[in-house]
Amino acid sequence: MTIRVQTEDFDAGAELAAMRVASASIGALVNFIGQVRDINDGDTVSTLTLEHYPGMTERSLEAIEAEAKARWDIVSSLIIHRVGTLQPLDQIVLVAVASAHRGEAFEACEFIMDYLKVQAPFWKKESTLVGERWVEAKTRDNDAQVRWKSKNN
Amino acid sequence: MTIRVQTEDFDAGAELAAMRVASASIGALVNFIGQVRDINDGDTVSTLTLEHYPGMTERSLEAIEAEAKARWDIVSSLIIHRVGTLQPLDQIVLVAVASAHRGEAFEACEFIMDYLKVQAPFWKKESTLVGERWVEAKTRDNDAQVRWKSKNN
Amino acid sequence: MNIKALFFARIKESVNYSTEDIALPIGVDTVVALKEFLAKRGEVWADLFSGKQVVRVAINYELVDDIMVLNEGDEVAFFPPVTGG
Amino acid sequence: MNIKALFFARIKESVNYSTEDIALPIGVDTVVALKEFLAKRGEVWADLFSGKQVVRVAINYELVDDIMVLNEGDEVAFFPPVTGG
Repeated sequence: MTIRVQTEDFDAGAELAAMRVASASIGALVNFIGQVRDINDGDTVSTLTLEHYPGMTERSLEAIEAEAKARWDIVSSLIIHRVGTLQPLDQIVLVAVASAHRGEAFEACEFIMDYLKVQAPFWKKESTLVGERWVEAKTRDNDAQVRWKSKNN
Repeated sequence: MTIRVQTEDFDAGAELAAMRVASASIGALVNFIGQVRDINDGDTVSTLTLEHYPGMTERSLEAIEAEAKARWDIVSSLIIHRVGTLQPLDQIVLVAVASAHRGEAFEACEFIMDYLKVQAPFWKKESTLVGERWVEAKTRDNDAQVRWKSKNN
Repeated sequence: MNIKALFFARIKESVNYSTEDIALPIGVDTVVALKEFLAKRGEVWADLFSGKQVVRVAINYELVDDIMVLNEGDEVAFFPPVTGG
Repeated sequence: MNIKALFFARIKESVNYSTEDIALPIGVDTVVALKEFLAKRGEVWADLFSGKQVVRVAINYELVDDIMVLNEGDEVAFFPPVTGG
């Protein structure tokens, strides 16, 4: 259960390899890599700046990981989230879950992403040709989180 | 839409990086990495040998990828599956799906894995301390595939 | 009661600072009462805190509802819906 | 009718070879009839093809049901449930 909030880029391949070979009880490693897109809501994005709430961010991510570990039989998990100013094609986030079988890893990884999206205190501001603007929260992200409340495992 | 069936290992990090930076319309890259476990059904596994049906394997994987592309709005997908004799901690399979948003990538990646598990002509034989044995198909893999038939997207 | 207020993202830009120590009058002892108190500071504050916008609140790093009770020394953060990931 | 039969995994080991060109008698023109035909070859074949075991069939690389009709020159593969991934 590892959490890192950092301005530097990360080597997804190295992170995943280290996580995978840490235990031969791992049969499945599911992960999500998020990157900055060049167009959002129809406008060309030149930079994306991520602000966060130091202190709360880490606690929030730890709570989400702990909940995933309580719900599913997983071997390990990793969350790396970048802050600061990024450009299109830059990596934003890596969420990875390792487990014996794939079902648990898929569910836990998507669960962590869905909760991260609506609970972890990050805010995105994008710079476009029409100026700077804060990215609006999406209704679909709330919907994605809410569906876990009715799921039994 | 890329498919490779090979005896050689693969560099998951390099594959994922190439897929991700191929387009700044990609916001989400979800992938599954499978590896050989050291214990299966209670016995220590020394080697795992994968046999397949050349000719049908590629067609089967292509059909699964095509179905995923028809069901979800995805930018690209990749399936690499190894055959031959492997050892614990060796990578077996990489399935990766890139899309603008994470929901599609998660669903399509899990869909491909679930169908691969029950439709692609691979067979595993493991060598354990109690001898060689063919790995039995799991009921839960059939269940995992069947649930997609009732899902609407 | 004294609290430390923090403001983030769009809200930080609107009020034009990120941190403020506030001495609350007697009776302002819940999140909803604190929002009402802040809404009286002027137009910018009224826009933010009178209910027209969604303002999330965390007390001591935990997301809370508006009925949450405040305690001496609390760190109270105000921010718009989060957009990470 | 002539077909090419292929056997994989556990089934290949049981019958002890992987490929066989078979000239089918008249009337053996579906997968289910072919399985019955093979089951008469002896004990090993009866064990495999008389319904006690799950044997999947692909014709020309496509998974098919037992009612599928055979055609001249078909490549017919027999294998146990797959276990890749």
